[in-house]
Amino acid sequence: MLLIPCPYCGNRPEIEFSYGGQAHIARPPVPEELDDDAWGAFLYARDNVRGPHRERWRHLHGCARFFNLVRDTRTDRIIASYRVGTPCPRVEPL
Amino acid sequence: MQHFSILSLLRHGLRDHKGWRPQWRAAAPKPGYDAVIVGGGGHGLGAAFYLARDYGLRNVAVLEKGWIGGGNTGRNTTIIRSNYLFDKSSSLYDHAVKLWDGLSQELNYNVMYSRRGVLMLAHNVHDVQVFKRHVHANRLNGVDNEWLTAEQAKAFCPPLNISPDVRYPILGAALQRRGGTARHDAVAWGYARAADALGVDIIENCEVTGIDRDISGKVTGVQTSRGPIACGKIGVSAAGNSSVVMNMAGLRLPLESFPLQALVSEPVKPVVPCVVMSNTIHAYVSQSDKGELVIGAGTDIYTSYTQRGGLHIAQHTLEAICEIFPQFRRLRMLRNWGGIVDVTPDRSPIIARTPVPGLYVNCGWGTGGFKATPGAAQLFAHTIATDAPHALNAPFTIERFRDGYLIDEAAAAAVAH
Amino acid sequence: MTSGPLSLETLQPMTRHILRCRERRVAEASDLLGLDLPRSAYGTASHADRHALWLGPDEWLILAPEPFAATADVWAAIGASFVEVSDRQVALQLSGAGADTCLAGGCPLDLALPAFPIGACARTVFHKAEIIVWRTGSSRFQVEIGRSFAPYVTRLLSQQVQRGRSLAVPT
Amino acid sequence: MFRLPKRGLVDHGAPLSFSFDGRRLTGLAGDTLASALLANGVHLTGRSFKYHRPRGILGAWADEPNALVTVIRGGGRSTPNLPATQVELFENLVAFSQNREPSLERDRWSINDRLGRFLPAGFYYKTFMWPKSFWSRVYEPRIRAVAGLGVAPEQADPDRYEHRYAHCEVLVVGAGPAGLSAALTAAESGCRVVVCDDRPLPGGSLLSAASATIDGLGAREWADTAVARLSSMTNVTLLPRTTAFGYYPHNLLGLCERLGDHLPGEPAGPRERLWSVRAARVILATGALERPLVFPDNDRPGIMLADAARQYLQLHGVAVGRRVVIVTAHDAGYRSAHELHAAGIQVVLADTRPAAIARSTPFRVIPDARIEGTRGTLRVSAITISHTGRSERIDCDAVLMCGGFTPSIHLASQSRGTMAWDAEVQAYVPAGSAEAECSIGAAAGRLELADALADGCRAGRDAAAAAGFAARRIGTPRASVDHSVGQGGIIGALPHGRDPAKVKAFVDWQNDVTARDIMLATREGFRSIEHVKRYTTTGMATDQGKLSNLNSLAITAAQTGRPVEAVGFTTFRPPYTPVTFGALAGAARRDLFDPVRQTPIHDWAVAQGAVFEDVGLWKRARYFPRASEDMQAAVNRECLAVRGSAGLFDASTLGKIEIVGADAATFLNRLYVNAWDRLAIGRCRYGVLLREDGFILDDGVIGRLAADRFHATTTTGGAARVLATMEDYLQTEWPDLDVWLTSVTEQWSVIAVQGPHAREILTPLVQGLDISADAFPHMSIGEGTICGAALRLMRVSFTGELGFEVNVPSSHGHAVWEAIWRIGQPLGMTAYGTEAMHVLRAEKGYIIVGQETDGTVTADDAGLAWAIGKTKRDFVGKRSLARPAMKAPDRKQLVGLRTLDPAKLLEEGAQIVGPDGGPSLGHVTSSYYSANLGRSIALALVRGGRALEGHRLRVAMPGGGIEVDVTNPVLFDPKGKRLDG
Ligand SMILES: Cc1cc2nc3c(=O)[nH]c(=O)nc-3n(C[C@H](O)[C@H](O)[C@H](O)COP(=O)(O)OP(=O)(O)OC[C@H]3O[C@@H](n4cnc5c(N)ncnc54)[C@H](O)[C@@H]3O)c2cc1C
Ligand SMILES: NC(=O)c1ccc[n+]([C@@H]2O[C@H](COP(=O)([O-])OP(=O)(O)OC[C@H]3O[C@@H](n4cnc5c(N)ncnc54)[C@H](O)[C@@H]3O)[C@@H](O)[C@H]2O)c1
Ligand SMILES: Cc1cc2nc3c(=O)[nH]c(=O)nc-3n(C[C@H](O)[C@H](O)[C@H](O)COP(=O)(O)O)c2cc1C
Ligand SMILES: [Zn+2]
Repeated sequence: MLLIPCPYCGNRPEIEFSYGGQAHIARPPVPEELDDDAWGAFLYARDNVRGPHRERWRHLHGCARFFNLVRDTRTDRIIASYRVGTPCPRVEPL
Repeated sequence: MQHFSILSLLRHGLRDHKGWRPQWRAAAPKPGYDAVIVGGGGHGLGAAFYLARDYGLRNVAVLEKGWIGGGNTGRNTTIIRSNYLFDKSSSLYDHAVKLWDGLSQELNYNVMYSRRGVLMLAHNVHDVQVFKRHVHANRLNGVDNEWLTAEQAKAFCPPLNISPDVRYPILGAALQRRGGTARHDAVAWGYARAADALGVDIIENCEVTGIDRDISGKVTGVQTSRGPIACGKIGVSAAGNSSVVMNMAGLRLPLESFPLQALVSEPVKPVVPCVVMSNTIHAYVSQSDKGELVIGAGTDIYTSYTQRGGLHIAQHTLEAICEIFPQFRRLRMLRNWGGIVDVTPDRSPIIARTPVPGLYVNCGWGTGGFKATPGAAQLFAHTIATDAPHALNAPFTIERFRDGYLIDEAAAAAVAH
Repeated sequence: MTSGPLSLETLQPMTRHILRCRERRVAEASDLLGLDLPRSAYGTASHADRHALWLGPDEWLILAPEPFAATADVWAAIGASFVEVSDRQVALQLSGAGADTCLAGGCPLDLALPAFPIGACARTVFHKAEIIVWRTGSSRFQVEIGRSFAPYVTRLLSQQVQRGRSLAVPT
Repeated sequence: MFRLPKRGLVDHGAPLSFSFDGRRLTGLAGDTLASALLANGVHLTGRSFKYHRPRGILGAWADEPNALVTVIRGGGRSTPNLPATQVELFENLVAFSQNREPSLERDRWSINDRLGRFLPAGFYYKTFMWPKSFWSRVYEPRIRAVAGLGVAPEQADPDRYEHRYAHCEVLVVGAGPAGLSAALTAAESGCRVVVCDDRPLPGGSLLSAASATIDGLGAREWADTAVARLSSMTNVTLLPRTTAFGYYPHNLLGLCERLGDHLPGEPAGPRERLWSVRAARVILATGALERPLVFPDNDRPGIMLADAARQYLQLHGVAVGRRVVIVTAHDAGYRSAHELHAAGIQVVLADTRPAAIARSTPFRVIPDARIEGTRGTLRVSAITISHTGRSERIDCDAVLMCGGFTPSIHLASQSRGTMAWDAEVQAYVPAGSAEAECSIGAAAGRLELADALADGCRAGRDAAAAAGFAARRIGTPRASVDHSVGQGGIIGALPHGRDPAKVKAFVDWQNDVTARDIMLATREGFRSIEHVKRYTTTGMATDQGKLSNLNSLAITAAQTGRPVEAVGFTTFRPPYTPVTFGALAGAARRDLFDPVRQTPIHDWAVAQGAVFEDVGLWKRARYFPRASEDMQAAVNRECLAVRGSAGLFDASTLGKIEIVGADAATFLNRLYVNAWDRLAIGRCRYGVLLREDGFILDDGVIGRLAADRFHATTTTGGAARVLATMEDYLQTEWPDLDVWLTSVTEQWSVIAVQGPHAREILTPLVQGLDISADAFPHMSIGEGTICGAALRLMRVSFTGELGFEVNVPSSHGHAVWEAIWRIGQPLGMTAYGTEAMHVLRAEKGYIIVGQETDGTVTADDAGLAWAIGKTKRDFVGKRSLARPAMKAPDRKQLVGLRTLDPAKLLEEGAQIVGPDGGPSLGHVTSSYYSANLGRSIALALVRGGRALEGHRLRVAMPGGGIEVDVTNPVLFDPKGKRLDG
């Protein structure tokens, strides 16, 4: 059970959270302008990186806020935690 | 290839087994191959075997970053069944089940395919509806699957607790009698040995780190931890690591890799005669031929490549096991491990050509690809060799995610309203 | 400070509202409520019998013995949402020596006094139910539970309480 | 017999009676089952897994591979596979040996031992393939029949288990000298310390350190003082009998505390407690395990670890034999020899090292000794040792072995710390940390007592400091020992003069893996240690290779011509020692397995004899049988009553969300397929919500209470999902919108009053709201009061009848229900359950999300295209509807099915095919007998179904097909006239 630093609440146990997949995949403002390839990629294609992964979490059973983490998927070490709408902190290549 | 049989075992026994030779050569990479398979799991080794045996492609190497069978092939709960809902899926999986049936003889390696039956428990009215839908759909396709009442389920699997006095009583079950288990390691080793005998190089400790392409975009080779290897075709069967490998060719796939855990109990005398699955409360159990209860847990909620997961996942799993089998509460967990499963949005696999010429992928098997091993391997070999899918894997493309032709087995088991 | 024997009781019904509004409206909302809304995690504020529990940066649980006068329009005027949830949840009070240990049977938070002082509150989980814990004394907690989850939480907690009582060494 | 007076930590004045395999024996308080058996001269305690060879007690604690027993306490309390070395003795303990038939002494499966040469590692991969059909009919059943060790209990376990979360600054695992000094030092700083040790008493190796002193105190005394000090500190939690079994990410450790098993009788409290401890820092002081030696016939009962024998002596006052031969490759063997000798046991020490260090010993030392074999069937009786060119047989009743010590790096490795090969210790030791942890003392390869104490003080101080607590300086305790642990050690198989292919020199005792099995594996090309493990099963037994792993590693290395450190080691996984399922499952059983959610009207339904169904976590009344009615009869009656008079239905489980804010309508517009701007205040609309991929996620009625306030309902199962989806879009996609969501599912109890008399029944009760047909038409929402409670009334119908949904605060739900019931009764109103609800809505062709839809169904497929706001440029899921698959002409569409035989009921899930068969065209989603229509009805999803209306198809069934006509899904009152009563 990971210990997740919520930007609002501080460190809290994973079971209070839900996971939201890769971060920074914004919904296209005008979806109809996208062709099927681009729309399909928006819906389904994911980086699924082995390494620092920028991802969405929600502190579901806590402050209920969505926020982002950078977590190294090779170790599960959490590198950064930041609020929705703020830019991803620079992550040094590991 | 040294032939395996009771006689050879006795003969070698009399010579203190000094005469056995390696089951496969510890091959070193050659400068080039006609085709290279990335990933020495059951799917990759099997694909190499079928390429060599059925498609005459013998200048083939399987590149494995660690030891063969060390991926999900070596860490899964080995449940085999084909009673999937959609025609496309059930025919794909049933193709594999048919191949399982003769696999030991085909490979001359006992993979211990055990047709002990897979019992899937229904705990609420919605489950009953969904399972009956499966039973009807399967029957129409000639795939065996039958509906059992709770009492019939208990007769088939006596330790089941069918008392109504539990949180989620068992209302009935779907049974696939041809379903069962197989010995996971033997599958990898059996394919390796048979492929090796046909000339395939099985190269362990060889991690693919890059994919080389010419200006037209076509693949020309791979970079590996043991140097570059030229090849005309690359088949990627890297399971949890598929995204990582495909990224090397600039492809982003509809995949996410999650930790999936399993555990075994200490060995006990035979007590669970078949495979028991409960999707509703997340419990999967069978008993190995050695006596441990082999128990599948759920995935962790986040993606990870660590091959482990949280304690609470194992706890939830054992809650469910003890609910169905309250008499197992005093048994003890012996070992708990994790694997990385590559999950597609529709929980169905991809066995297909890719937009990169010469690059083929077999991935997205998620939590359920062991059962498909022989079938997937054979269809993948077909796709690589002929540069075109077989009818059975034709629907399992990458493009279905663009066009919307999903084969949504997960949704098919939709949660109750 | 002495703490009495472990006990678990259901609290009387009370008026509950969920207040949601943006950061910049907190001052106005505080005025309307007559208390200073807490602005950070674990925060609570009380004035007389009225309490505000921080649930999130834009969400508070407001507790009071009586219904409120302010109408929906008043809240709308400051761009806030004020929704009555009096019956959505019920409250238990867990008190006595070892109350924190009882909660630790299913609540993953660090409930030691330095980490979770008197007055602290948090939405969290207890076994498989969501709860809000609010420390109202060094060994007294108010636990807010979704109505239909209350029997579940109550049973688990009372098991702990019974066991805690049987362990209590007479002093 | 073998008990030495006045020795050990046992209470010589407190005899305990116990039985083993039916034999009554006596032990002492403080014994383990193993020490008590040894005290009675019993070594033979088990049979091995594969060859069924007689086996004795090998170790003294968690490393025991042989002496597994089943302890039976009655009443479902039967526990297989417990190492006798870890079973604490209590009065009337009943234990049985395992894996033997009929008895330990005479086991008919010992035939396997004689066939052993034909059953090498992995033999089953090579055979049992012919004839093919024999595998499932003959071979596998027989293999399975002999599998396993103990027998699983047959009755449900009556014991309780519980769980606890804990937090601390410092968690110390292991309470030996290293752990105790670490805990003391850390605790003095005031930080929270948890110390656990898996043994009954804290103290670790100190408990058996007879001759060591610390700060002038005897080692045990020092340990007692340390424990007393720790116990007195409120910031310390000291947990004996508690195994740290798993090291999980972010410094979460799983601990299992055993509370009941050492006590006689039924446990008063829980049997075990599972701790999830989150620690700022972890100190691993888990000690080291003695390594056995791999020599021919090293598995006879009476052959055991030297330090285990020493512990039996010092902890339990038990002599494991009278004439023992100690085979050692490490100086520590001398310590054991000295202590045993001093206790009056006859000792010969065989040192396998070439030039045994000249020592003046009071016992005989054979240097440069090679072990050629042992004798004895049920107990070792002699050992053959060759040295200085001659072979000597020494009669003995026990053989003790010491190959050195293996640091217990299990947890450190589980934490993903790195390990380095330590040539001196001949083992892997922790080298780098992945978590905030460190290993100290013997666990770090520092085997001397003084080092352990020094490590502990330093680690305790550092850990406290890292957690922000200034440690008070405590001087490092000074240790003195008679015999230092010393040096030496060997891994791998010992050399001997026999044909290695012929001898049985065991590496993994329990799984019967011999050195030659490992050689065979490497010969067959299994070079990776992971392959060797899996091919031979070495290290896979219940002790998980605690004794065997390093030896198998060394043999593999030697066979493949690599240095040991190039071979690596197999992955350490939880648990360190096996953990009870029950402890992991905790309190979750029966109605505590998952919360049981009940509505405010539940008790009323129970009183009426309702039959319930599970929907998610909810219990919903399915039907209300009267007298001897079966479900069909009850449902028929309920359905007829609703359409004939009125019905009362508990819809409280529906999800409800209050959506408030200036942008609420905009938000709904973006989310739902429908158009919401023009929904007037006081009106409701049926909304459909898609996933971004275009498939139906949920549906529900949404009413507008004010310009900026909506009351949205969701399906029962979809409530949490819909709220989460809404929050997701609000917080991450459209944070600019001024909208707030509040879940009010449980705030409002919902009572559906449906049927021609609905208005008549409600009118007398409702106040402050005109519910006449004109003032309150279909799809209205309004507020008022009812029975003194706040009322949110919706005029909606899921039955096709005139209908209302009465929302009242949950605390009033029951009372309002009763009030409506009282008024409705004389009018023939009946309560109906979910089953009748399903029938009634199916008669109307209304879908149920999750039944007509399954995540592959679009709004158009379900016949809901009319709901889509035609002029909307976008809503969630819209773009996906333009993909090729969504426009395919053969999509499955919702239709009605009419069986030719009106009495014939289709089966839900049944497949639909063409009139002449062929592939599946779709399936029956809902099927019921409709009492109102006097016939069966069904809904189905059929390929291109809408165009097939009027056509005949077949429903494929085992006994042949059932002919059906495709119809419009609306089967009852197609014009909707009844909505107005
Ligand atoms: C705990 C668990 C339980 C499961 N239970 C079941 C079940 O009961 N039934 C079922 O049908 N399925 C089950 N599965 C799924 C099943 O195990 C997999 O779908 C299947 O084994 C995949 O086989 P594979 O050969 O494709 O992959 P793998 O066996 O994972 O092989 C892929 C190989 O690729 C190698 N590789 C990766 N990257 C590289 C690279 N860059 N270079 C070289 N090599 C590389 C890996 O090391 C690995 O050996 C389970 C999975 C897990 C983890
Ligand atoms: N086998 C031996 O007896 C042996 C070997 C080498 C050194 N020594 C001596 O041991 C001392 C070293 O002290 P130390 O403190 O490092 O070790 P220790 O052996 O004294 O203490 C370790 C303690 O940790 C417990 N333990 C191990 N794993 C555990 C787990 N996962 N959960 C809970 N408890 C666990 C053990 O049962 C033991 O009680 C020195 O005095 C040295 O001379 C003893
Ligand atoms: C079907 C199956 C049965 C297993 N049985 C055992 C067993 O009896 N004993 C054991 O120690 N491990 C057993 N394992 C687990 C392996 O030891 C190992 O944990 C697993 O293959 C994952 O590899 P890893 O832990 O080395 O990463 C089994 C694994 C599988 C897939
Ligand atoms: Zn938070």
